[in-house]
Amino acid sequence: MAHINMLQAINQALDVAMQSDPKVICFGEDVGSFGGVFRATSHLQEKYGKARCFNTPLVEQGIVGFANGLAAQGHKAVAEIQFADYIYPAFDQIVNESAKFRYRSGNLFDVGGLTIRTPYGGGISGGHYHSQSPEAYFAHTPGLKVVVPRNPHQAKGLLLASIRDPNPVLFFEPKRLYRASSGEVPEGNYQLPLGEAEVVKVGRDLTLVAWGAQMPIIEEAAELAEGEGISCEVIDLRSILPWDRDCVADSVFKTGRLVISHEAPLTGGFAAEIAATIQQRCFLYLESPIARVTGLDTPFPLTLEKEYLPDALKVLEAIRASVNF
Amino acid sequence: MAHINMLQAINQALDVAMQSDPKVICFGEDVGSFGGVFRATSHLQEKYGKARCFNTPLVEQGIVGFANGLAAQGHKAVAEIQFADYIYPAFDQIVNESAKFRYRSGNLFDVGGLTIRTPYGGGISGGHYHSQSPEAYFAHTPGLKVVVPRNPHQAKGLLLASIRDPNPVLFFEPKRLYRASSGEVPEGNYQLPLGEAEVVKVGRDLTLVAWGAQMPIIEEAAELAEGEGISCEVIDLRSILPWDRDCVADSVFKTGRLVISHEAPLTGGFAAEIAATIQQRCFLYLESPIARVTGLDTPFPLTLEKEYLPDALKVLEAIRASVNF
Amino acid sequence: MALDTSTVHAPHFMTGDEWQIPTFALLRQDGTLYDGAEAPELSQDKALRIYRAMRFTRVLDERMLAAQRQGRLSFYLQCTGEEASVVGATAALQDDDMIMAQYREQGALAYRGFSIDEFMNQLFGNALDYGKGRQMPIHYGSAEYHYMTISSPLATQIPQAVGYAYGQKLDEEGRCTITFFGEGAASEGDFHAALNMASVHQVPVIFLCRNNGYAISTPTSEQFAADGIAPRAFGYRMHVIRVDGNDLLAVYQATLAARRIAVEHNKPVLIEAMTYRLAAHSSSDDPAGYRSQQEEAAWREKDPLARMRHWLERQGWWDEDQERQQEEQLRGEILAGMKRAEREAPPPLASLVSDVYDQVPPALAEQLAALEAHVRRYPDHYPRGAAGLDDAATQGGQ
Amino acid sequence: MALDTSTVHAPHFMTGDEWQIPTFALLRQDGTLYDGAEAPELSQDKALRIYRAMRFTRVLDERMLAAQRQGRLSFYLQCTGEEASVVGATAALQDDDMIMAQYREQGALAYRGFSIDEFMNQLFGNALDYGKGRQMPIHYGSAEYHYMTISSPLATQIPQAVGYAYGQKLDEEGRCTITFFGEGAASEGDFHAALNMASVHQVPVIFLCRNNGYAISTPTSEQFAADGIAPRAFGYRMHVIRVDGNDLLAVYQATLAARRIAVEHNKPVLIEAMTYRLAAHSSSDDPAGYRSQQEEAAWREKDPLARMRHWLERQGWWDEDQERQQEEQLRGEILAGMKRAEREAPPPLASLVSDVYDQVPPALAEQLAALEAHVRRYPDHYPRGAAGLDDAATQGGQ
Ligand SMILES: Cc1ncc(C[n+]2csc(CCOP(=O)(O)OP(=O)(O)O)c2C)c(N)n1
Ligand SMILES: Cc1ncc(C[n+]2csc(CCOP(=O)(O)OP(=O)(O)O)c2C)c(N)n1
Ligand SMILES: [Mg+2]
Ligand SMILES: [Mg+2]
Repeated sequence: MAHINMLQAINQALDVAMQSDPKVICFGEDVGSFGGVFRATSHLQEKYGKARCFNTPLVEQGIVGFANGLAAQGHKAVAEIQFADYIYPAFDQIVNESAKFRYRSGNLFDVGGLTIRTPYGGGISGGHYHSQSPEAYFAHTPGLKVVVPRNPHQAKGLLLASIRDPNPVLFFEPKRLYRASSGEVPEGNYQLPLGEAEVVKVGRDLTLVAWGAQMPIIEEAAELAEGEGISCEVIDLRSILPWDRDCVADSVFKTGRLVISHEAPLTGGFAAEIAATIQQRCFLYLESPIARVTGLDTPFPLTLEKEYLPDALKVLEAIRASVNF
Repeated sequence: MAHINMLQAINQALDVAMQSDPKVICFGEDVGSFGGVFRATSHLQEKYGKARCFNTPLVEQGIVGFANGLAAQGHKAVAEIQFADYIYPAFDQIVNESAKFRYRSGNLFDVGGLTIRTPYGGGISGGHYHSQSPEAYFAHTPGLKVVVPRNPHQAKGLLLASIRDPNPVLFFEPKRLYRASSGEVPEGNYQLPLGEAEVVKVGRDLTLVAWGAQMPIIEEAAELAEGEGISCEVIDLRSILPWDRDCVADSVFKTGRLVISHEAPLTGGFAAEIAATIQQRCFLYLESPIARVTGLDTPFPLTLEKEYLPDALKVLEAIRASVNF
Repeated sequence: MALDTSTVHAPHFMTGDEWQIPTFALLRQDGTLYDGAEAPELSQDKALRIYRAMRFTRVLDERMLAAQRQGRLSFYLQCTGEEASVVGATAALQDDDMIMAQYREQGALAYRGFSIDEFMNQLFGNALDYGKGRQMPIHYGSAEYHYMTISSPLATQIPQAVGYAYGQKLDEEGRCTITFFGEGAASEGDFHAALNMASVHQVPVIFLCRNNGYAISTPTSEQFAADGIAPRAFGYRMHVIRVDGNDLLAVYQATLAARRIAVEHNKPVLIEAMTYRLAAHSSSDDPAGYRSQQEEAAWREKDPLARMRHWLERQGWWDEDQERQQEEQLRGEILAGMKRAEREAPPPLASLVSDVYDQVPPALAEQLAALEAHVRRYPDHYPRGAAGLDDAATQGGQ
Repeated sequence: MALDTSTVHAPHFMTGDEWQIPTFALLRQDGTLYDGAEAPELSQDKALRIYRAMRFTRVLDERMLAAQRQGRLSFYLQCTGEEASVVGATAALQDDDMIMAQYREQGALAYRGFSIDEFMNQLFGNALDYGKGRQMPIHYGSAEYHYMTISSPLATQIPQAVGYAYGQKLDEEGRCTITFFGEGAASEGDFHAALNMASVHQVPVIFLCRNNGYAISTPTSEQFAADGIAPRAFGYRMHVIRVDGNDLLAVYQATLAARRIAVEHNKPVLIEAMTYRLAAHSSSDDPAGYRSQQEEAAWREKDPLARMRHWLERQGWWDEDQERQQEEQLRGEILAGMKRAEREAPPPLASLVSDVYDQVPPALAEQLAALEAHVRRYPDHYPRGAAGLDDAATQGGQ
């Protein structure tokens, strides 16, 4: 165990993956000798050579296209997209290709070896092109897995699982937490399960659901609520696709109330899917409407990003409103 | 008034738009002298010249990039994407550019003159690359308008409104209905409002919501239900973004039950947003869970597309289940 | 950084018009070689294997278009006119080199030995189709024959081929990848990405562009302003050759040489095969709306099959009789295969949800269960689905 | 269709290495012209306007980087080293030609007259920023100066410039568009789309690639294998010129000529300006990790400002004194402007929801109302938001 931050944990995961499997290849813009603009791939080229860790030209559609082919050939392609805001030029390669590769070939071919890592989210004065949370676009795409870690321990275990999972995985890294989040992380190799949520805090009165960078926010809100005598159950979804409906539903059966939070705009965000599913599964148990605390239906701003972001106070208000419904 | 099909209505709308405003320019793959693979742009090059209606090279990101620039310059750019399944290479130009153009410049510049037309939907033996319904991806993108017509009259009036609307509009054309749907359409110029749903049939017991190609399906289901003594209110959303929350909520206040249907996969489809919003607005009025009748969480199939599609029987089952909840 | 190249002091603009890219050709239409041309080494066996694949492709195209016209098939798309480009290139490869094609390259599969039943099962989307009836006709794929399953979105396979070839390079087994695409698809951003990455990362990939004059209705004059696709290679410092795509010997020889450059030097190569789409774009298209019969007729004079046959005849390897027999035999086999495929059951209902992931996730399994229950309730309404229920056999089908 | 070009009968591969693209240069570092070079016509006034814009850009960069280091600014990005490429090209245009830049082209705005306050309001994202504090520093835009608001996603502006120029062509007012981009951005699919469409649709657009050696840490050797960006023009049969990007006179003259080709013949032109990013990529970057001090030093010797100043001095239009005075003046004005901008209020809370559409849709107005209520409840928690409430003035601010 060592106390490290999330970037170090990600770097360790890549190191372990490359060490344990010569088929693992890491690439993307500036990920080579420089180690990536956030330094997540530091020293990997040094250790494993230029053939296994390298810079690509500046073309996201090419990076993912190349990664699809490399994965289809039998390698484990770990591609970095420098910011999630820049993943859209690769949207076709991801949504029409990665997601449908196995299905369309009747399992003759697959790109299960593909993992796309990308930093997402706001709170770093990044304006609308260094702050986006595009997970919902991909969550509407059967064939993909979508994973978001909340801290270093999760990041390492989930990234290792993503790289080794026999399906294409989008791994969204909460960049606000890259250095801000640190904790004890086991050395060496371990994995955490994909598709399983985690109950981070057991509670009685209301269920709080989020993922990634929004986890510290809802944990803080839960604490504030605790001070007002409201006991919140806090769930980290961890996987957006497939997502753990049973875990959330079981919690809501118990609490009867649900608040979901994400940074992405409200309309069509993934909280909509959770709300739609849970209102159906838990209809007779719900004591108040399911609430969503999210970004506004606008692009991501800059000067007023604090106002824009769904913070603990906004979540707290939603908790109160739900309890007092 | 003339009795025409949807393709003819769309062709008329483009003709009227080009006739009434010399700034309107139509282009895309094969839309020039050939008139488009579905013939929606027939005769436009003949009438308005090659400068105003032309073929582009085969590059969707270029088509929309070009259209963004042309619209920013002050023209009304009407771009065709040959199939909605092929809109993803243009995803970055649409989601990062068209949608944010006005906002990011503080209204110094805008691409309000942009309209993207594209045929969508299944039921034509198209397999997974000629059948997709990608509207939900765009509905999660503030700054865009998303419009879907259900018949020739709607298509002409909504397309004219879309071209003239001072915001970028995605206009999804239900290709299964291109020739299958016909009806009386006024000659000449008229518009239908964007952002407003239409109550197509008044009912008492349950609200049915859909758009575009799914409208005939839910209308048929409503009729079947009528035979069983269930009175359905049928709503055509027409605009997915912004969508008419008041119209749907008002209906559900009255009926207490809601079934939504679309062809796209369930998870993260736009029905999720409607369900999430309505369960909140109508919480105390709902007598049964909001139901979604949609495509499966898979790519679109071919041989078994009839089984895959959310048809009237499936909607009817959902109606029954809702009423008997 | 090019500042060390020569410096000039007057502003001169270049356009590349300065240099013509010639077309490599060996065979005249009558089957004789051009003066100074030398035929590549080609055994009689191999030549006849090639010719059989070309002829098979032609006959398949004719029969299946007819079947489409009769309503037996929802869709079809012909290779007609481009058989030399496709089969010639494939024959120059090792049989386990990877092929990542666009959709008009059934000749490549035919050459490698994909059987009539395999073709037919895909075309009819039945239970035996490797693709489980999920894709439109002509979206073939074969792991055995190293032929990546076709994907409709254009040009996506081009950067994928670069990644695939990069993997082959790492594996050091001397294999390469060829990717076929049309001159229209070469307008996509993925094309640029692929060529640039291939030359930067030095991968053994052959880019074979079938410049057949049209992208559906769009002529090359509205697709690009340059002299074809070949000059794009200069932008990536990539080896390039333009070849007469209706000349099987030239395509074969050019691809042989390209493969050597690719595999021995890990350098990508671009081949532009000048040819013509003799048929409509697909069974949904009618070219009468956008091109002249004269143009078509002129190209029919350059038919690659006739040209190859004339050469074979001059070699003394083929004659009128063999030709007639082969054609009849192929026609008969194809018709019989078609009937077999039509009689096959549709894929089982459960195939709707398999292969989305390696395992069916619980939520999707629930969706299938609900659908099965629904189909059981209304079996007459979903005859295919009912036939494909798990217990359909015991029910005696539907 | 190129079948009518010459035919050859042996398989010869080309790579383009056959042809070198020379670099057009006029000015030596000491301010003398190369032998045989002729300076473009340039009045003293215009030359000094150009030089002032270059100097302004340099001083702005220095001051704002310092401000960023002091924590007064969240981010900054310098043009340093590339002023001749940017200002030279801009000066060759009409002042109402459209500019669609990448992000490193503040020199173009400076040349056109964008004021210090206008720069500062954007950099500090205050209420006076045209962009309403929505984008990161350096994302300038100006309708008055025909400078499209910068967008971070790379290369998206390149096809947009083609569409913009197409509109200008239709308007027949003799205007054109220039789009600037880095050699890294030229790897994007949008670049290929843009160049091809421009040459097919014959639009008056100038593509100016600043080949400055790096895309963040990635050197050109890992960005492309070819001799720079220029040879890509051959793939589109487009006019192209390579120019010494640190040579103001050469860039100016090349762009003048390019503009003539674009506007008079509706033909696009590609200019590759060979230059060097003397500074870090941005304030977030440290180039020590990926390039040598020697390399930087060698390029500092080629400083475009010094070169231009030497020329001006030789013309007798400029001297040491003027230089010092101008620098001091600019520094003072910039510091004063920075202070003014820092004191401005943030944009009002309502600016969070305006301009998403031409009108605020009802659902979004509701979201704003809820946010306003929330900010009123916790004004201390949201000082900026509270300051920007409608009634903030009457409340006496926050
Ligand atoms: C991304 C994408 N855009 C559009 C289409 C529709 N489409 C199918 S084939 C075709 C023309 C392709 O022309 P070309 O690449 O020259 O190949 P050819 O048909 O001539 O063999 C088009 C536009 C598509 N399949 N994919
Ligand atoms: C689509 C996209 N991908 C990645 C980035 C991140 N990024 C910003 S600048 C940059 C390098 C650009 O290099 P170049 O085009 O050469 O311009 P220069 O910075 O050298 O002026 C990168 C990778 C981005 N902004 N947009
Ligand atoms: Mg073609
Ligand atoms: Mg650069």
